[in-house]
Amino acid sequence: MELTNLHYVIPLLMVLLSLSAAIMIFPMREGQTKLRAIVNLTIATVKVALIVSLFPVVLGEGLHPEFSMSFVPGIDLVLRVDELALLFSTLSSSLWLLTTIYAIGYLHGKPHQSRFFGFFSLCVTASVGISLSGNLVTFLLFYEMLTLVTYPLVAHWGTPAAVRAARIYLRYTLTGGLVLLIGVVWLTIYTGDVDFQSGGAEGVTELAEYSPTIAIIIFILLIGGLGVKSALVPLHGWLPLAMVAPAPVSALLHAVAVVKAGVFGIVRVVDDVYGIQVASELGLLTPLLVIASLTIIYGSYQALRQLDLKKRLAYSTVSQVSYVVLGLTMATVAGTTGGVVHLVHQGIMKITLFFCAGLFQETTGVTNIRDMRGIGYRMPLTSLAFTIGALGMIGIPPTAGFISKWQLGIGALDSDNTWVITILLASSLMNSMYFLPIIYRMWFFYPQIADARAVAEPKMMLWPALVTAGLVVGIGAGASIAYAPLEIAEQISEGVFSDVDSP
Amino acid sequence: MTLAEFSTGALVLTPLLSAAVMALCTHVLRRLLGVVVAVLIVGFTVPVVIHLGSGEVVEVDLGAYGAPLGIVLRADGLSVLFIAMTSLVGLGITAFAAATPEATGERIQANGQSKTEHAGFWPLWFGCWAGLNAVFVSGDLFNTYVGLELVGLTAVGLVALGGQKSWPAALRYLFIAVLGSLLFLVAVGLLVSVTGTLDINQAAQQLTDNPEAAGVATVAMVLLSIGLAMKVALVPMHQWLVPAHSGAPSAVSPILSALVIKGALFVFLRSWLYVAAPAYSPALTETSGEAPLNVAEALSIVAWVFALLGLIALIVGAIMALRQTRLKPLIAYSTVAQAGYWFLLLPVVFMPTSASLGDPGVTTFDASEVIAGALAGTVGLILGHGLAKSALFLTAGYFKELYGTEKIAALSGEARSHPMMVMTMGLTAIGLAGLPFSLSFTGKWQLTSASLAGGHYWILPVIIVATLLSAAYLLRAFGPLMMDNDQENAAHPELHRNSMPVVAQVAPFTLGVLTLLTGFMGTPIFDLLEVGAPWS
Amino acid sequence: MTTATWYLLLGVIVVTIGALRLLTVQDLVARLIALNITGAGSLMVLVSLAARSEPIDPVLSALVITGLVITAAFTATAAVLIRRIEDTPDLEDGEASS
Amino acid sequence: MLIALSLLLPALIAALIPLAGVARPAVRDTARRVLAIGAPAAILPSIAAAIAGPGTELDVPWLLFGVTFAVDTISRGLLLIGALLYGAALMSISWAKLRNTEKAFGTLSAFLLASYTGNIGVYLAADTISFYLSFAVMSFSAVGLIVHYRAPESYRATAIYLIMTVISETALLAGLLLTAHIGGNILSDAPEAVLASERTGLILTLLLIAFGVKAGTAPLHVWLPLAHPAAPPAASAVLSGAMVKAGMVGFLRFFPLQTDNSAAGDTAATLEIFGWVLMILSLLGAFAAALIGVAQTDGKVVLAYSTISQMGFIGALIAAGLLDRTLAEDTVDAAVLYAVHHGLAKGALFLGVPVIKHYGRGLSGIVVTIGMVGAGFAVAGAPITSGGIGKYVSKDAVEGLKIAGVGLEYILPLVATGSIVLLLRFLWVVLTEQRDPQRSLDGELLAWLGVCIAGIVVPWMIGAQWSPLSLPEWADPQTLWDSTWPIGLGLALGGIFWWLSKRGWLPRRERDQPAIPAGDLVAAEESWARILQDRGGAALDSVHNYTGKARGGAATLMANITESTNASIEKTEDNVRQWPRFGTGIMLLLTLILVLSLWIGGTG
Repeated sequence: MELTNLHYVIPLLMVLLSLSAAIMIFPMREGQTKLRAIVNLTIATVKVALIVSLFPVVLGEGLHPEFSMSFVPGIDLVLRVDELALLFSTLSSSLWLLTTIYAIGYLHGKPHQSRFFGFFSLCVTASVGISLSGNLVTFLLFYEMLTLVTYPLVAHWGTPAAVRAARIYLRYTLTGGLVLLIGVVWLTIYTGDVDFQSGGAEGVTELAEYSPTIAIIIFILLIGGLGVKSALVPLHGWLPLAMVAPAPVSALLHAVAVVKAGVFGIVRVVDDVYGIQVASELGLLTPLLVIASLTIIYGSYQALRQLDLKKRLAYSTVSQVSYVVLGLTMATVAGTTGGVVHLVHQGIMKITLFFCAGLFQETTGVTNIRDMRGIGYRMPLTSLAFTIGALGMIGIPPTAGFISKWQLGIGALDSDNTWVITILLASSLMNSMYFLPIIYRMWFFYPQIADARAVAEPKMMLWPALVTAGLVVGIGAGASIAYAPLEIAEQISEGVFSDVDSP
Repeated sequence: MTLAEFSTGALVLTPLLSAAVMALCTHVLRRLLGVVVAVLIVGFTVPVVIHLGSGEVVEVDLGAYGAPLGIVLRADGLSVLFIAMTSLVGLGITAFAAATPEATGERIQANGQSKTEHAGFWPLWFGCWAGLNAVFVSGDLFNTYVGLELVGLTAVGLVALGGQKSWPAALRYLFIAVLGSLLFLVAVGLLVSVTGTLDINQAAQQLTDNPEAAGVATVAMVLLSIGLAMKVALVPMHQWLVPAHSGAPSAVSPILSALVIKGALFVFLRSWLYVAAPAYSPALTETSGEAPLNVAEALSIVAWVFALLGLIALIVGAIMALRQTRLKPLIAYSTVAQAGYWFLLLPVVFMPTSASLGDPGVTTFDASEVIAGALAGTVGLILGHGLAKSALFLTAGYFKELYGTEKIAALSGEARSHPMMVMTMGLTAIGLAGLPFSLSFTGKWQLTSASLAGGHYWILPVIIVATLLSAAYLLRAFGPLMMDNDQENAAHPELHRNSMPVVAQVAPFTLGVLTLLTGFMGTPIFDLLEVGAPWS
Repeated sequence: MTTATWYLLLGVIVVTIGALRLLTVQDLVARLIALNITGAGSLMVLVSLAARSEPIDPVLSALVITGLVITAAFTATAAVLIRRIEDTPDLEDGEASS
Repeated sequence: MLIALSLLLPALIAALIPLAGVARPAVRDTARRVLAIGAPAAILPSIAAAIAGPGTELDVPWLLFGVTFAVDTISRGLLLIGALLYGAALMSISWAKLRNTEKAFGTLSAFLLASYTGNIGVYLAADTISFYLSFAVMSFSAVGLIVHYRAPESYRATAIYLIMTVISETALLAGLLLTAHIGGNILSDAPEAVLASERTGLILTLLLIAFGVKAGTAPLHVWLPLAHPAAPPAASAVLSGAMVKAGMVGFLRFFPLQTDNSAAGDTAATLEIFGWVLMILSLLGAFAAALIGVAQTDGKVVLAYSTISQMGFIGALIAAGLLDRTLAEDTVDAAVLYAVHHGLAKGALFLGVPVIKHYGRGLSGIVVTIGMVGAGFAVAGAPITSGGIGKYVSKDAVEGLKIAGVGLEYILPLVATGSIVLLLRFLWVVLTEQRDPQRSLDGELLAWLGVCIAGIVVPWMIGAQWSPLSLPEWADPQTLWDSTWPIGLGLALGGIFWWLSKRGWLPRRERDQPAIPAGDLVAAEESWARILQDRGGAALDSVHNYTGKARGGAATLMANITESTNASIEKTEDNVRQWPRFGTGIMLLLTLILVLSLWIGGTG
């Protein structure tokens, strides 16, 4: 199969489509709910179709459609669909479709919908851009764009708390973005375009030989910058605060957009800019591994202390997202596979949980874990979805979480850092400690309150949650089906290690 | 005479003539004429840009006397970029002013009532525009001086339109502007006395060929730099700017902040990069081996001093902006801060030396690319500032005209009633803070990478701190607008007037959008700057 | 030391004195006069520079003439403004108010 | 195909019961009723698969990392009794009258079916992934069984069970990862892999924790005596009859009992130490449970301790195999056979608890009493019963191994003594309990009868047909004596106890207050946990307080510094706004720059 012109245009089209949605939605009047929904859903669906159409091209044929234009002399903006981009953009576009449906239900009858969906679409644009970026500069641009367009979403309710959280969010992420910018600029001086290539970008190896110090400083700058969004401890402070955002925004923030963008960036830097070999020769992976481990444990510990459901979920994200970094830094094929596949799995599981948290809050007003007794009787389907998501987080088969955890465990054993496995186990133990009591309370206690009748679960919000919950099981159980995330992740990590003797 | 040459001349003469005509017109006619002429100027810009795009400088010898005696208009890459920015911003401001005549100034009538529409605005504004274009296309230092004076005097007039309260500010501005001009004039005289020519390119060539001129040239550069820095309001010479810019009428503030200071800045850059650098920057003279070392050192000291002042400006301006409670002073201080960026390139231009430059296998830059990159970056920042600042001032003006106030606290919750204006503010905030995809970001990128490639690592913390501070004060202005107060409890400002025309929203919004769209223009800007540059 | 150089020196001194006065005096009219002195001094510098070459540099002479015109223009503008400011009682040197 | 059906059918029904909730109420109730009543049919494919025997396989390459299930000698018998027990349990509950506490009609059936799927999955799993999957499904479904009555004691039991399960699952995951990492992904390779690993000891310990929790190995048994009385009798029957056997299957699958290579050096030493640890824990469990059990006042708790005791017996068999690997082949078979027998007999006893209550009078009462006594003797291992077979083959298998100079074959029969004492206690407790009015023939009675009959037939069949072990010749007096004396001893002990208590020479106790609380160690552990929680919580709180204060202090300090810097800059600004100062500043600057540049330019 040859790449047709269409294939070259698809990356650009993906970005422009989301942008066009924003441009169409912003001028709409508040009342044009239907029109807005149609525009949103049509474009989201078209995008999913577009990206899925690339599956055979990229995975089957190993071709990478790309679009490029000049940014400044010597530096191009490149959009390219490689395996990792495909994986991530599929995740983001499909979860986005679901979140849009959810958000339409969630915002029903609430103000500022045009603004919300406009920025929502911009957020998609940035996210798609991030996933398709073919080099570091392009990535950086979209990454910063994401920072900015998320601000109005976090501040959406306009309460003092929301505006404050949004301000702190900006403070953190802008600083991180600047640090990243500096790293990127610096690296670019030495190597020109830092093109993403499995196993390391051109020129970086030379730089590492020419001046290891500079290479290390740049790496620290890059990871330090990305670490803010990916909420590596101690840069995670904004994340628990940002949960004041509307539920669909939290869902996105945690599952595919901001946090994921950071982690995705770390994957890109470690795998496709420095390359695992160079990074590990520079002695950079072990410190990162330690930080990731600390983050995992600290996040879990903080999650245990929270009684507010969304806060608990937020800290859980802090912990879970670092699994990805953990997987990468173990520098083994299985570990990288586990990390990359967790990128997808965590997204689906966490979005399920946040969907459910939003459902609980919207329909019964429950936000505190203590009030969740017997909620399974009142909102059985939501509770079911929540349970599946939570079991996934703990890593119980056949959910997707198990697949990640198993891969990571094998990766840890393959590497020289077997102690990591205790981190994984401790984390899954802590995960059980903060999720199982919720599930237990949900199903095995009778509701406390007098009016314990079943409540109507809004369909527009319920279905996305059920679909993602189904995906949690589906992707986990069907992990070995062709084109399942696990397979793609394996392909990616084999690419990363193709010119490295696997340790 | 080709179309491009004709247009180059027309860029100066059209606004000048129209200013004269406007002085004789009625109100309505003035506005109409203003819009027509603004569109015309934009129209004249196009052929010049296209001609430059082909890689050739436009040169018009008025009266065919030839340099050094005749008036030579020369539009090279640097000129045309400033012209283009001025045309776009000018059109936006004209549209805004035409739609909201109240924004043009305040005049006390015979009966003691103040009338909020000023006849003086239109001729002054177009006179100013003519002066700016004259500065940009002038091929010699004399016309530059004349242009600067024209800009300065009209700008003083524009500030004074703001009514009683702005007169002291206007006067102060006048003193500074004239003093700056005088310093510039003396510097020009010194240069002419050693080079024997007013023509910029010839002067540069003379300085290169004539090492004895170096001492005088240095003094000239110092005088000229200080004089122009006063007009640009570089810290600590910025005291005139804030009252002038914030006190001016709504339609005038954007002119002052986005355009007027750019005139002086243009001359500053022209003198340093097109006159001094070819003769004295070690990076450019290395090959000819005739670099008068002591002059280079002296100039690099001056360069460092100005960069340091720029750095102080970035911090002081930002902190002062943070402490404002009204939008317009905040924006004015933001200009003070942003001006700092434009001086950071001087040390890079005069000392682009580092270990990495000697290692072509690792880095991708050489010395002239460093200079080109630094200039391109700075120009990107300047143009981005022009677009964003005009849009921001127009937005502030919009609120001021609508509510009679631009107190930040009073505007809380505006995101609900004026989403488009708040969106514009957001866009300009991105543009001013220099975040993707704005032109300022592209500029910052190039400036930073050129500096780093030149071994100037100090630029890293400067850029980080400056960006964060600017984001902080912009957010301070922007954040409250996102508040969603309850409809009943809202301390919503009383309307000063019932409504504003749509154009008054569209004009700033368009400029705001342009701030972002131009972010993708990095390469064309760089390529244009190479046209007629001494190092290319 | 030629005559021209003496004049040059004198011009520099006049500029310096004028500028010093201009920048430090509070009274507006005095300031305007100082500005005029500075202007005159700088024109003197230019004339003396022109006089150093033989024949007299026409370019510099042209500069001086233009400078004179401009000086007249700004003096007029400033005078109008000062007049207005001083006519308005509460604006009497409202410099400190921003 | 058969295996797929065995696993999918119960899973499907288990899923359909809750899913019926989306239908209209009328449809929903009917659907649930039909599904629950039809549920016992879900076991049929398994029985077919067990009969079809080894060679029946299911390979699902797309599931998880690719999973395989297969029937082999270990799983065959267990599969059969598992199916029978679950079938009986499902039958006995689905026909039972709805009590108030069982409003959620079908819930118990659904959990039983889910648990069944996991349970036979554990038996049938042929690779680590499917094993882990099944184990997890089984363990977590069982929560629904234990918590069923929603009474305070069921919450407590469930909490303890959940904690133990999570510990078990975590240890299992670690153990399996370590095993799979070194090539033990297929279960038949697992023992070799464990042996070949550098971390044999660690793996074995982890697996012991993982499976020991399920198999009730001391001291991990604490959940059993709490869970059994809390759960409905049918659930207890499967917990005790089938689920604890899953732990045993784990031992058999992973411990290096039948490996081609023998261990050498350090590994051999590790293996020996581990063998002894397991042996000691098992025997401890076997005897201590009998002692503690006798002191209990609730029949089902007594039965739970009996299960612990019996599992100790099986543990000892396995430990014997580890210690002397020439015996391993026989001990494995013996363990399986013993498990088969114990599962059915114990199931019959548990299912019999409500049966006695409901049918314990009149004609049916006689049948019931005979059945219960028979099952009791079977558990104890009286001659001719299934238990007799189990005991016999076990004793046969361990012949030759000595503990402290005493042959294991002499120690093990004493477990039977303990059992008989326990069972006497059990019978006494249940037979003296209040009995409800008689009910007509229904599923509860039928299910119990079925299990009783199966208990007689199936071990014989399995022993004769599927097991390579030689069965006892009851005509041989030596054999008869061997299996009779422990029973007699037990009966005698029981008699003495009865006599003593009749004379009032034993301390009398309130009925509800056993001398040793059910769950023995757990009470102590709970109080330790509480202390730890209180102390630790206080310590952590103070840490958080401190860091919070430090953070707040630092923030305030930073804010103050920023504020004062900014204020001073603002002040300077205000200052130089005065024209003269402003002008002076500019003059100074101009002079500075001029002088500086001229000086350097001049001297340079």
